[in-house]
Amino acid sequence: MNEWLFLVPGFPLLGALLNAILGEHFAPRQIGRMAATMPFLSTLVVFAIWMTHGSAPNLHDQVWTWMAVGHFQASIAFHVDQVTLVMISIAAFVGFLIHLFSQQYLKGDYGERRYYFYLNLFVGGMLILTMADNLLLLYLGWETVGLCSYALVAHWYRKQENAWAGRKAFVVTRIGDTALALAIFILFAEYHTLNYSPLFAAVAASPDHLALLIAGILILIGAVAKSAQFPLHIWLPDSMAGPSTVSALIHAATMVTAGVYLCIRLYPIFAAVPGMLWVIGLSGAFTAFYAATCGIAQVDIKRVLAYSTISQLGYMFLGVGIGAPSLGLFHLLVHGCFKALLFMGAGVVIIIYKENHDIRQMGGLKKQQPFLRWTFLAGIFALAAVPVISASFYSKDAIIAASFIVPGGKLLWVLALLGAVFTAIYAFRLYFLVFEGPEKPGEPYQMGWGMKIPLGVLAVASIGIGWLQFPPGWPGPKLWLPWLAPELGMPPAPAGGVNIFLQVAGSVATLIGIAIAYKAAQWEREGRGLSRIAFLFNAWFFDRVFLRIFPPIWYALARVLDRFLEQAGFQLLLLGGLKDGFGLGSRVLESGEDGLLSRYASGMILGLVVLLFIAWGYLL
Amino acid sequence: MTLELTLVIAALLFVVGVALILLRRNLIFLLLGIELLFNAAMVIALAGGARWHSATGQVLVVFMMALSGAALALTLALLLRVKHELGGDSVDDLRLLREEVDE
Amino acid sequence: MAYNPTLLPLLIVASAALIAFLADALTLGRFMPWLGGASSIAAGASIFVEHMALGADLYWDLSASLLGIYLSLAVAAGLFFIAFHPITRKMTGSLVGLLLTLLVGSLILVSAQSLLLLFIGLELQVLPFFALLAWPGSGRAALESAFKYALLAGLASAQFAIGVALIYLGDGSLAVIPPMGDMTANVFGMMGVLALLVALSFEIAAAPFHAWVADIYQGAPAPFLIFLGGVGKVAIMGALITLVAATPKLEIPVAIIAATSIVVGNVLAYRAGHLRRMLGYSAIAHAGYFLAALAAGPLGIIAAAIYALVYGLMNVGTFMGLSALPENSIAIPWSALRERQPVLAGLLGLTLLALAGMPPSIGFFAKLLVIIADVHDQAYWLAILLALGSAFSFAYYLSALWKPAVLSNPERLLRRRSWETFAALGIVILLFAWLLMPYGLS
Amino acid sequence: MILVTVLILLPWCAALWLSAQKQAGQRLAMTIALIELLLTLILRFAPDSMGTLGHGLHIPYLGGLWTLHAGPLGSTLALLCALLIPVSLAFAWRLPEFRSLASAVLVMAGALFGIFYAQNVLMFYIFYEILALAGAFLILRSGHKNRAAALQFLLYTFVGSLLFLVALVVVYVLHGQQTGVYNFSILQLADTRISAGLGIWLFLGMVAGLAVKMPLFPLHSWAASGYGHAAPAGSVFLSGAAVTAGAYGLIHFAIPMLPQAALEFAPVGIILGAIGTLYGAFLALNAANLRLFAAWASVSHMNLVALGLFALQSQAIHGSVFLLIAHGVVSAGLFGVVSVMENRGLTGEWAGLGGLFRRAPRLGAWMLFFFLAGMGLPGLANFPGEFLSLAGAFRVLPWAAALATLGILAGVVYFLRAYERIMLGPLNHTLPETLKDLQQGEWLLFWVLGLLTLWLGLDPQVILSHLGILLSTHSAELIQGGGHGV
Repeated sequence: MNEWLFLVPGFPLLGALLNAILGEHFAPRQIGRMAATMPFLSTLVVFAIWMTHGSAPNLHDQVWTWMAVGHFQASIAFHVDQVTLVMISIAAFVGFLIHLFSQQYLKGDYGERRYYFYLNLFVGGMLILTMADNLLLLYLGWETVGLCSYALVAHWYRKQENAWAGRKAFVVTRIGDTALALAIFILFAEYHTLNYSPLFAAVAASPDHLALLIAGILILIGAVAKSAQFPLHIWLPDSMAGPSTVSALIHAATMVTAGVYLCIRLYPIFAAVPGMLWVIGLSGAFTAFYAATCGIAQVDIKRVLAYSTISQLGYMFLGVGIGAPSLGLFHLLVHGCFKALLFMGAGVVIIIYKENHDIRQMGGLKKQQPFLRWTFLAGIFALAAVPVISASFYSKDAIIAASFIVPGGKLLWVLALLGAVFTAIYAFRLYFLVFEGPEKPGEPYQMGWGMKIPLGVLAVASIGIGWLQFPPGWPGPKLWLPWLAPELGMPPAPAGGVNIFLQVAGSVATLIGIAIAYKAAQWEREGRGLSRIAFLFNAWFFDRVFLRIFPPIWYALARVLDRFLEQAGFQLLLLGGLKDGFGLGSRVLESGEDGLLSRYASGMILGLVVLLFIAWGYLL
Repeated sequence: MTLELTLVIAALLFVVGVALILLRRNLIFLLLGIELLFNAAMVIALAGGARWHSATGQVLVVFMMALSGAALALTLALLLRVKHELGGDSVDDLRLLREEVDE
Repeated sequence: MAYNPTLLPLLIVASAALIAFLADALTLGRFMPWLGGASSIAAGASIFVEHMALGADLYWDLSASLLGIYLSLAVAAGLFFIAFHPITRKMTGSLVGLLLTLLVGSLILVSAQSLLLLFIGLELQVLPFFALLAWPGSGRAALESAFKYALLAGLASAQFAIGVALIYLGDGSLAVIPPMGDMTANVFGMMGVLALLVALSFEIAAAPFHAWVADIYQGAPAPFLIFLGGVGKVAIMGALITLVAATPKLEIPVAIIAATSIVVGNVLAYRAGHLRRMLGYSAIAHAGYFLAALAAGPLGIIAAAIYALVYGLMNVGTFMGLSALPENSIAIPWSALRERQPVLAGLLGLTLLALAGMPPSIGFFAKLLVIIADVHDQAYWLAILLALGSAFSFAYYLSALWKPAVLSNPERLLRRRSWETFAALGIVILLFAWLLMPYGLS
Repeated sequence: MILVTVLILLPWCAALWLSAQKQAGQRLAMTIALIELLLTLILRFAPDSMGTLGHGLHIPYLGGLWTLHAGPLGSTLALLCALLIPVSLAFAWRLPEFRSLASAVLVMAGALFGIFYAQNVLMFYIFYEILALAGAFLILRSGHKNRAAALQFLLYTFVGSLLFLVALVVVYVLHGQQTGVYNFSILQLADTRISAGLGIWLFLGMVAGLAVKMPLFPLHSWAASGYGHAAPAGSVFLSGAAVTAGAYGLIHFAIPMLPQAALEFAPVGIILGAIGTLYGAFLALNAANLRLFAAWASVSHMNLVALGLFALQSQAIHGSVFLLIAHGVVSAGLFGVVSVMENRGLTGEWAGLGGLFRRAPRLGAWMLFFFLAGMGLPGLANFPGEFLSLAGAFRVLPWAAALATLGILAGVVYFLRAYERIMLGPLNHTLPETLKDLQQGEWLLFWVLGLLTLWLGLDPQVILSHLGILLSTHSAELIQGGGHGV
């Protein structure tokens, strides 16, 4: 099985290449179908891996040496273990569903071929990122997905703000990439290798705390930028300008989770530095709380989901931070399913309401679109972590519970719990506003089977997938943690009375949130809802502050450097000065050339006298 | 004693010659200045001859006379043409070749 | 002075000069350039034959014979070249005679070992130009340049005379290398040598004494500038070589003059609008490079000799090119020149590049030799100054190449079939003569 | 031996023949270019072509002036230059001044091949100066035909290279005095014992001469006016191939001659390279038009090459050479895009551009491709070079390399801002109606450059493994001692 690993990223990349070369000679529909088959084939290969090596995957495929100079050696090599298997399953399967969904969603749109090219390239990049066995190949995947997110967000490029949103996404994520690159350099300088296993062995053998601390912080910055965590989250709400299928794939299931994957993959590096994990946990918890508060005041359907993604990712970081990466991974899996579902649902809702994103002008859609309503409701249940019947009750509440008993985890638990309440509020507020209440009929829209299958599958998943791992003390299958234990170790599990108290607290928080949401939806319909709180609506004004500080400084620096250093400094002073200096010199000397004979003679005599003087002074 | 005296005379001749060249505006006087310089050289040569009691000093003087005469003759011929064609014999008439500083 | 083999070249050329002067009376003027050319080639051959011969007062050592052969060949080439030039239609006999006396003077200057001979050589070499520069048929500017040159040359020879007299006063002998010690042993000798240095520096237009050169280059007719720049100046450089070889103490003043010349020459040439004036100013800079070589001890002497030779060649090439242009041309009309005289245009372009020191040409190798000599003598600052000067010289040489001047009527450009051969020969020399250079070194 | 001589002299004769003709000799120039490419391929991959190919023109005191030596680095860079000749000629195909541009490019090509195969430092210097003169001629004769820019380019290079000459002569004289052998061949000059103080001055002279060509930070202002005023097709060759001469000179001649001084200069070189990278990035952001934008982007990349080169660390120097080659291809792409746009009548001023993607999607796609390559996207040509240079330099001077790593971020900012101003957003009304997309010829050309960029990005070993030991054994031991490690 080892040598077939390259097929997993290979198929989507092949699709992209074919699209690039032959794209112009085929109709967009044929391109769309060809593009959709590629992730399907990858999913088949992944399924085959599950079947053959499901229990303890440890596959390795060395394709070719990428760079080898002196003792440093980085190669294009893929490695699949439990964590990677989960990630590639999500990327491939959800990727395929999105491809299927976009067949109808984007039919007849301008630049359809370009869309499928970048979608295929994205899936390929994501698979490379997750299957890479060294940091350099991870960085390749990292940047490819960044590029695809830029291109897909700016898909409808004819409007300036879409192009600007795409650029903003790429620039902000690139800040993280620079930090990640610096971390790679530090690790390279310290340990001379970038392959995971030798790197972790070397780190364990001789942990140089200062270097690892700086590297850890830089990796965290990289992850924070990619996964849109506070404070580098400002690009995610704006990148809703792209098609909803893009948001479903990139800003829900795959790319934004790359940051979490990075932290899980480089867990030994974080573990080697005392206190580093707690920092990750804090950043996760605070982001969860912060994004949830912003979510409740949004009016654009996709922005609500964008802030919800930021918040849910916060929980995953919290999971990794409290020493429970397997729980974080579990929530990543669950979140991938229901968030993709919600974004696709939102996409259909937007089409129904003729590109109008404002949820206050929507209502009562349940009669017109029953199928959409039930699948969307399943997603909302999972998002709000409704006790027992939703998947994220098993994953998110487990993380919240585990955070309580970790040393110094009380603060994290409080933030996480508040976040859970707010999550429930914005989830059900969204549902009530869009589907319940007085009916505002939109365009009749018939979803083909290409759309219904993904929604159906993901709805089932967002309900059922949680049963993989029942909370401690409950009867029922506990497969997830033991399966991941050999690689990520067992997470801290609360026991006895504390356990029950935490589970009840989690459920009660969700129920309170749902009640508040019902009232919030009514206020919103009467016009005095939560959206009028400007502080929350503008996400604590972070975006505006960031945009007013950094870009202007950057452009001003460019202008200053250009005008003062280059034009004034080099051109004027240095070259101009030289030129004028020579000009002046020659003008002075020219005055001695005005044709007057006696002045020439005086030049000679003066020369003789000066020479005699020098000779007299020097020689005698 | 006589050596220093002759040198003083030569120096005087030299200074007068230089003064003539630098200060006078008429070309004739420039030529006169050069002639004086030559004379200074001849005086020094004679002093040398006297000092070393050898005739080469005089030989040197004779050569200098011949050559300076030849040079001056030609310059005077040119001076004639300059007076005829450039219309004047003062230094200011020779301003045709100059650096156009104003451009 | 009984007959002595070292005098042979002088005799050949002097006799040819006398014949040439008489020829005008016998209306045989048209053949005189060929006779003159043949005689100077014969003189060159004779120098080559008695290579390293020590005469009573003439000593054909390595640099002297090297320069002597070059001078005679250059005069021969000059004569053959101007044979076709319209300016030589009147009194060709006496013109050739004058040029041959110029050659005699130069040969004496190069090989003389006695001060008196140097003085005579200097006069013989300077006087013909009084007449040549204002040759009948050239304009008023030529006359003015001739007079200026005459007067200032007179002043220089006066100083030279004072120098000779002082040295004689100092050590009683007229020999360049006196029997006991060197000329600068006593105060008079020192002052005399300095006066000599000043006079000769004036002749090659070194810095403090450079004022005259631009006017003369601007006014004088181009064919005769071939001889002034290519032959006269090189002879004076030969004299300077013998002078500095004999008195090592001169190296500091020479270095000072060299540095000032390089700076003054480049600065002046930078803004010179008129092409000929720019060439004049750049001659100052080249005098500076030559003196920089001279100031670098024994190896410097050889480098200086080679630099003088190369500089002469480049000058001959440049002014051959310019003599095809109408007299008052401010810049080179490249397009017209390229149609009517393609090979000559090539030569002119190449010589400008060689003067600037573009690598494949001998100009570069000559400068390289000078730098090697300076570095060998630990005079790093001079080497760096020379490097910067020649780097900067590209600015004005190439602007002469790039500034296209439009010629009103191309007919005024002189067209001569035979000049093509001269130009081709010149290009070959400029590009490949450096192959022979190191053998000159050994 | 004959092969290399033909390789050097053929373009010069062709240039001479071209300038003599009246009509523009496109076909002739292209055939010569392709022959050159073929010759370099043979020389690069022929089995026995490595090592000293032959001696010639032996001159007593100056050593053999035509001794040719095909080292791995030299022949690889020659291959790059040979590739760029047909590319730049193809881009200049329909320019009115094709003839003078082609002859300038051919002369430069001959000089470059001379540089890469020279074994005698004086021969290297002579070809280096001819290259500079031909470059100035190219700037003068193409594009805006701006004399000031050509003169500035010329003076920068000549003042620098003459300082290099003086330093070279000092080493030559010291070597002669120590061993009695007066010769300019690099093998002899490599092990002259030079005192540290003098060594530093000499190395500064050499750096002044060579680093001017690859515009190291303080000596860079010729690049903006030079590339800005030359025709973009000319700048393809000027910024792609001509800059390799400086870097090659440093690696092959300057560092082996003065290893100790190179070691002491390393931190200064890294700092200058880092500043230059950021400086170029910022100025590209503020560029007034497309040409200046591409020029400053090229300056920024070349300073990164300088950073890697001066770090004297095995990964860094391999990385810098690879980035040099990658930069050749990518800047050919960048300037190619600029020249294609100018062929279509666009002035390159920002006001006249915007929303071009709707009219010319192919051009838009390729422009994005080369902008991404310029940004150092992994998987494209620049990334391996940038990574190795920065990683290696990081081990020598961490904070300076970190400063240069900001260049990755700065790269995105200015490239994407330019891309958005040109391609995205609403269609600019001033765009000419007849704006056609890429035609067959240009489309093929971009495909060639694109595939090469992709191949170099994904499989850099094809060059990295053949570069051989860049730090000559002699200087490597010395530098080993300097704690840079392999």
